[in-house]
Amino acid sequence: MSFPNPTPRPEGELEQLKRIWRPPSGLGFLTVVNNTYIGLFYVGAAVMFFVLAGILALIMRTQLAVPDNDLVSDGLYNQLFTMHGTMMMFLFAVPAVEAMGVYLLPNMLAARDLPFPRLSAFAFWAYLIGGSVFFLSIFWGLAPDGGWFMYPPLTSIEYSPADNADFWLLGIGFIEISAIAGAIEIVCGVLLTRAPGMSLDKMPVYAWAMLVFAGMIIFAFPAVILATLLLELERAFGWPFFIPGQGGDPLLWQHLFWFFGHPEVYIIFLPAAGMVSMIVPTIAQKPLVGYRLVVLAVIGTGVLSFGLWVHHMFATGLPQLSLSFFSAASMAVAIPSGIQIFAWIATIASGKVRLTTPSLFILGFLFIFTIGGLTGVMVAMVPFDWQAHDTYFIVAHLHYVLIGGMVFPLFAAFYYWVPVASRRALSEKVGRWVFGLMFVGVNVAFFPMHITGLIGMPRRVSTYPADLGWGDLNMVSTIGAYLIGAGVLLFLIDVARNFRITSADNAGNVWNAPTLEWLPNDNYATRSIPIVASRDPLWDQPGLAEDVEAGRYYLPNAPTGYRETIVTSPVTAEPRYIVQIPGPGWFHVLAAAFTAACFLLLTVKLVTPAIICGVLAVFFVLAWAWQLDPGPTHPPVDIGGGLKLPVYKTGSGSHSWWATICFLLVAGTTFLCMIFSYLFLWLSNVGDWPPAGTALPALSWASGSAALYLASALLAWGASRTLAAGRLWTSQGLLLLGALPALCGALGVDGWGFWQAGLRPQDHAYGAAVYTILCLTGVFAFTLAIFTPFLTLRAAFGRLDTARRASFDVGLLLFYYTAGQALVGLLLTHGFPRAVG
Amino acid sequence: MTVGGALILLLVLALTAYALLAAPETRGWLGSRRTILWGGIAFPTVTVTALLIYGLLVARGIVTPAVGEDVQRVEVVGEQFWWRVRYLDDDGRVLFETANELHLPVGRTVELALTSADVIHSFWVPALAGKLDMIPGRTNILRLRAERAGVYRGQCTEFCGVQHARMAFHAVALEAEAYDAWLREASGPAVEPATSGLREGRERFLQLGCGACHAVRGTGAAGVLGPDLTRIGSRQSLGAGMMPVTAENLAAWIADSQHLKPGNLMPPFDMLPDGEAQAIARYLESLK
Amino acid sequence: MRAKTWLIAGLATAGVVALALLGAWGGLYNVAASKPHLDVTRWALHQAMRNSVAFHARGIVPPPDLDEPSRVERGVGHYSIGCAPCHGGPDQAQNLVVQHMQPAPPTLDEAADHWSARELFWIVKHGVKYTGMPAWPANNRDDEVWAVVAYLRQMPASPPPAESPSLRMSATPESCNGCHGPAGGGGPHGATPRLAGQNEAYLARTLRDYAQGKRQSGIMAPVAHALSEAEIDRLAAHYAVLTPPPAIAPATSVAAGTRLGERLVRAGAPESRVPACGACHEDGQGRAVDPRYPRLAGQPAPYLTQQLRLWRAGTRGGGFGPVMTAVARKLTDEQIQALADYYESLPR
Amino acid sequence: MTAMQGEDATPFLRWIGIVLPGFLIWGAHFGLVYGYVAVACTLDAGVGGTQAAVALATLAALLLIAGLFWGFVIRPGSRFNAGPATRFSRRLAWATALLSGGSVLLTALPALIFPGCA
Repeated sequence: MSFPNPTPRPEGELEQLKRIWRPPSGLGFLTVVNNTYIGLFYVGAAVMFFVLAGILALIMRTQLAVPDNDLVSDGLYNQLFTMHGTMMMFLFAVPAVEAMGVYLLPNMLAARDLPFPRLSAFAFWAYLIGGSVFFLSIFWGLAPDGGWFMYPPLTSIEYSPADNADFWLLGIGFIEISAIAGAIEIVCGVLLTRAPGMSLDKMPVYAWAMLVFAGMIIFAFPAVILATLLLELERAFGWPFFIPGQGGDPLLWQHLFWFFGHPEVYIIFLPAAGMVSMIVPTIAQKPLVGYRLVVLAVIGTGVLSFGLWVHHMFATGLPQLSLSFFSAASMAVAIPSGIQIFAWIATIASGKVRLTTPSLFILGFLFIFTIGGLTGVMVAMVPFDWQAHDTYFIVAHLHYVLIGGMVFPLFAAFYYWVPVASRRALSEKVGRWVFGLMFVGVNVAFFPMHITGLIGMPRRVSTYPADLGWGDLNMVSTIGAYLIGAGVLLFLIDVARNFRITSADNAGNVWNAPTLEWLPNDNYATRSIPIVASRDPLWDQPGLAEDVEAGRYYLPNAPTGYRETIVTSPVTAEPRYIVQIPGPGWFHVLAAAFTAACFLLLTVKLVTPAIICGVLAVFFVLAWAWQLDPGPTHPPVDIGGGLKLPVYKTGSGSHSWWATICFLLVAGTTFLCMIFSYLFLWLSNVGDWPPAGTALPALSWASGSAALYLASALLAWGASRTLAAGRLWTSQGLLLLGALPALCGALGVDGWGFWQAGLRPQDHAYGAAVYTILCLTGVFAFTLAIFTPFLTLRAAFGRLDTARRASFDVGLLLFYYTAGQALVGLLLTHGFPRAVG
Repeated sequence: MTVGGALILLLVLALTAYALLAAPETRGWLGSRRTILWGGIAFPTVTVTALLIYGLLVARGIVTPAVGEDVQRVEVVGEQFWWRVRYLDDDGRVLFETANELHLPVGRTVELALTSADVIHSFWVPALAGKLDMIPGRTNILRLRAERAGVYRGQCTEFCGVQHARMAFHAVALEAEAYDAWLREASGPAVEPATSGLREGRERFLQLGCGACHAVRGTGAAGVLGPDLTRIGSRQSLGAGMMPVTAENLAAWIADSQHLKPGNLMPPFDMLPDGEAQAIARYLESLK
Repeated sequence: MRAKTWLIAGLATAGVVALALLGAWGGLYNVAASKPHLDVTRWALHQAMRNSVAFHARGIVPPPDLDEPSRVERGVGHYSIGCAPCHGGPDQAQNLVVQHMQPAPPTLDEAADHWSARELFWIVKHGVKYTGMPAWPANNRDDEVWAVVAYLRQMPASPPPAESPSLRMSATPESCNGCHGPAGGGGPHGATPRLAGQNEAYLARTLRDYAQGKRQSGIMAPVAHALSEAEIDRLAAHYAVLTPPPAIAPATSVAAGTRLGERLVRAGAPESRVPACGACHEDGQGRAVDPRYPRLAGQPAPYLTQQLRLWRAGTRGGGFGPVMTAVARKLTDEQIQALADYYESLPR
Repeated sequence: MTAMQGEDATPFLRWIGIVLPGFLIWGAHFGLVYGYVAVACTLDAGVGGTQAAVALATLAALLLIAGLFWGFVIRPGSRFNAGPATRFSRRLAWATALLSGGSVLLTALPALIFPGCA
């Protein structure tokens, strides 16, 4: 076999690699961006929140152990269960799987790091700071107490006048932003930084799962972001989206929340299933049976799970036919899950499984998750759900699904992958105890709840009367909960005893696993980046580890002298260019801290300090962005095998373009959800839309505004053309003095049209919806009002020219998108009422 | 369905155990794509489709109203944290109002119009029917039918605030004759106090302004904010399912319901001198 | 060398501190009030006080209708008994004994020229340490503090009403009438409740609530605190039998509001969970009121609005306080005004 | 030096175009029938036509899925067929077509049993 770099590597090359990728020391360690460190911190923080939320659960279980207990007050109990659910979902489950992705993906794809390491560091810090303060709110009695689902009107200002609900809305809204940042990172990482040769059909199932996971975040989270925005607008400014007397509808929240909330379950499950699909072949020492079908199942689950949201709303009195569509979709999604389960069984059958701790957790997962899946099919049946809904049966079901489907695979993954990150593996002996306690605990805690629910115990009750006979079952559940707690405690002890973080001398490929994360690695990841020819390269390509370590493959060095990795094409994984990756820095850390501070200060209504923090956050984001887009600093470099790659790329092949497109998909989905909300509110006010006494502005306002939006897009296009033609300052003039004023003017004309027609957002849900649509465009106009002068500044400092235009292209896409979104908005707000009225 | 689920679980477990433990030669057939095609695709497709059709048929049976049946119509309004119950005549006019208790005739369909005065609640009598949400601004229709006489417990199943756990009620199913008798009694005014002590209790009740929130038909107390008390002495429970209706419990409730059920809307009357709350409580307890 | 410098500086500082402590602790400092402060000391202390007040008073927002007559009227009453003894007043020379305080309390004729409204508010509410100026006796009655400020801004242009020279803390009806009007019939601007014809049980309990701190007021609490049980009963009995003056005729401009008030009194506002006031108080149709409840008919609107606002804010305690707090919580400003206007217009 | 020209996003979008349209059509069909029922039941109109409307939408969705797959995946001269459609992608495309077609049918099933807006 001929290698790209067959000759021995020169002296000093390895030292250079080490130096470039070394994390800073001392206080500067806070600025570290290497995925191996950020990923571990991220996992660690997620486990911390898991433990904290688990402690809250133990307090609840203690309260419920006996009837008529008064260990905690009703009010505190409500905070406890709200925080338990919220933290497990938003502070543990999603961040944990995202964190595992940040840690594992680059190694698994043989990239040196993710393409935007500072973005994942930003996501981590924002999450850690925001999440910690959010948790601490319970010590001030300020923790949210409206349930993790936060249904208005209970969470509206009238029934929750204190700041508790705002902690949820702003705190969680903020953590969602962090999750989306991570998702964009993962999409770009999986699609663009795979090892050469790792075409889509050779990609590890885990990478598929993470790709679908990230895609689902991009399409699901906007719904809940919009929902939190609407509820906060209602609470803070009285825009009545959910108040029935003023044209609002409490069910709008439920649609938006569950349009996020159901995919959320699969967002949590898919990465875990992806891990299982990695671990099962290793423990069986055979390739995964039915790779293609599993990939199909992963994609299929991702898509079909968007058609299930109403199955959380079967008891809301929607038409039976509407409910049935969702019942059908809920059944359909069982098929992809069946595919995966039988693929794992088949793989196990094809090999010989050793009962190590990871295997035990996998088997425990199969058992628990299957029960959860079967009860899931049961509650997907509408008549059954009318009985089971909002009872302990559901509590049992969802814990079987989430603990079985996510926690057990995660623990399997911990035991399985720790040797990559640690000098020592975790203890097999202790691991069996951990598994035993958790497995028995889960079943003792949650199985009786099926019965407790079926005999009538509702969820979310702080206590229950003695004469109903629910006491014994609850006591059993409480004992089970403590068993789980003991298992987790034992795990933490095991981690403390055996986990020794390392970048170089890790425990190695102890399981004889087939994928690339088991290659010898260091802070720079693998010494050289292999060419992949199979799905299980370490099994099918003998000697791969030695050859990689000897630098015989691509990019065994750092030819530009910076951190860099190979960008490959998304489908076939052919090397395209070398991307220079930013290293450690303070700006993203400060940006995260001030963004978190801004949101949290807003929560407690300290508006002035919040604005100051917000301005500082924007400043640090810009300072961070200033250092990005390095331009073609270096002539094309030879990475081996005569392959000369450029070190910079713009246009639709570049990683910044992909990231921007992902971001615009988030924005577009948010806007689509707003269109849905507008139409939904119309449906609640049929015949009164706009409400009596409200006039629509004359069409001339709409046409004037539309003309200006079009002009702004055209001027931006002109700016791009002139920049390509080398006329930098003409281009800047067109953008800053043409496109931007046109955009802001268009927005102003549109908004003023409604305002002078007498429409006010506080009067009726109609006005609130119209102005929110305007605001969603306003957010982009505001962003561009900051970003366009920023581009001009770059141009003035020689950081923007005909060749170095990646940041310009980002601005250009934003202009196009904003104009497009605004035009759709115009059509809706001016056209729809005329069409129906 | 549960049995079916258990069978499927056993099947999966048996296959897993077989895959794990059987000799490599015998289990080899399982380790192929065929397993996925049959077990993971064909089998779920068939069972799920069958189950869906079955579920839809069951649901159709529940939601389709029986044509031409003489139904009793009742409006139930969820409030933080109790139930307002209004019996309606055939034209939808309110006959009378009561609280935290639903009487229904055995063998006859009762059509409940469910709505809410504040936040979202959910109406559920496990023994009689599935649950249905009570959503402000909407009215949901639930049809109930008790086949046997008896008292059935119900409870709010949508989290509705601090006292969600203590928002229960009772559905009392009566045979046709008993039901008609109850309906006649319940729609009339409250009983007159029989003794001077009870008359004194009524006097205190009215003078202290209890009628600002509560109604006792026939006395001038016509408040609409709190539960109607016209026949509170005959009810199954006090405080929406919390405790039996006795004079002691009523007195304790009057003196400090915020201690018994924090967050309900009734202010405490702990400033009343000894005996006064008891007098009112005895009067209320006599309202049967 | 450097270490030595530090050492010397440290020892010197320690020595100065020790001397200062010795001076104060050892009794060397003379605290006699007979000797005035040195001029420079007085200037420094005064500046420090001024700056402290200015600093702490920032962000206090006066009510928009600060100079409203009924508010001034309430301030007058308290000034006469609470402030004038030390500060003197427009018609009352400063007490000679007080003038020997150190520092001596200033006269307040020109207080409003030297201090802004929010600074006056801060001083009246919090007092000034080391000067003898006390803090306001009730910590949640900013409305009373503003009343005093409102009056201070009028001084000396509008002197207290004619009765004021007789105002002394005493257990005679004359003393009460200083604020509550001739024969307990209320002041000209409706700042205070009319006592004449009020329920005896209610009057006696209210005075006891003030005296025991169950109901907070910097104005009434000191008065009630000085009364004996017998005096309380005597005063209550005295006012209960007086004939109240005729109802204050409703102005035509508030007639619409009065109709809203009538509706609230008879039926409440069930949609916003406001019960009918008339279930406990007068309902305009001759309902007899429980003697422990106050009679509201004919009470001045400014007084009633003020009380309802206190109830709504949750700072008005006393007898049936929890009940009324629960009732008033949901009232809007418009409803409060309408109720007050309606009750004012009702004949006793 | 000018920006490097190289492979842009087109091949991946084409790949998406082969693998995902079945699901996208399922999504469109789902949204359509759900939206139709929601609007029709709120407006109290067109209840009788529900079955026909759902049937029509289902037929259209199935035809569209079949048509797209014939055009993009099976038809020998298809531009997509020549592109990144390896054996893997083509098989995946087949499977998604079947899964989404089945899901469309399952979604339509309730309309057979519930004629209206009960």
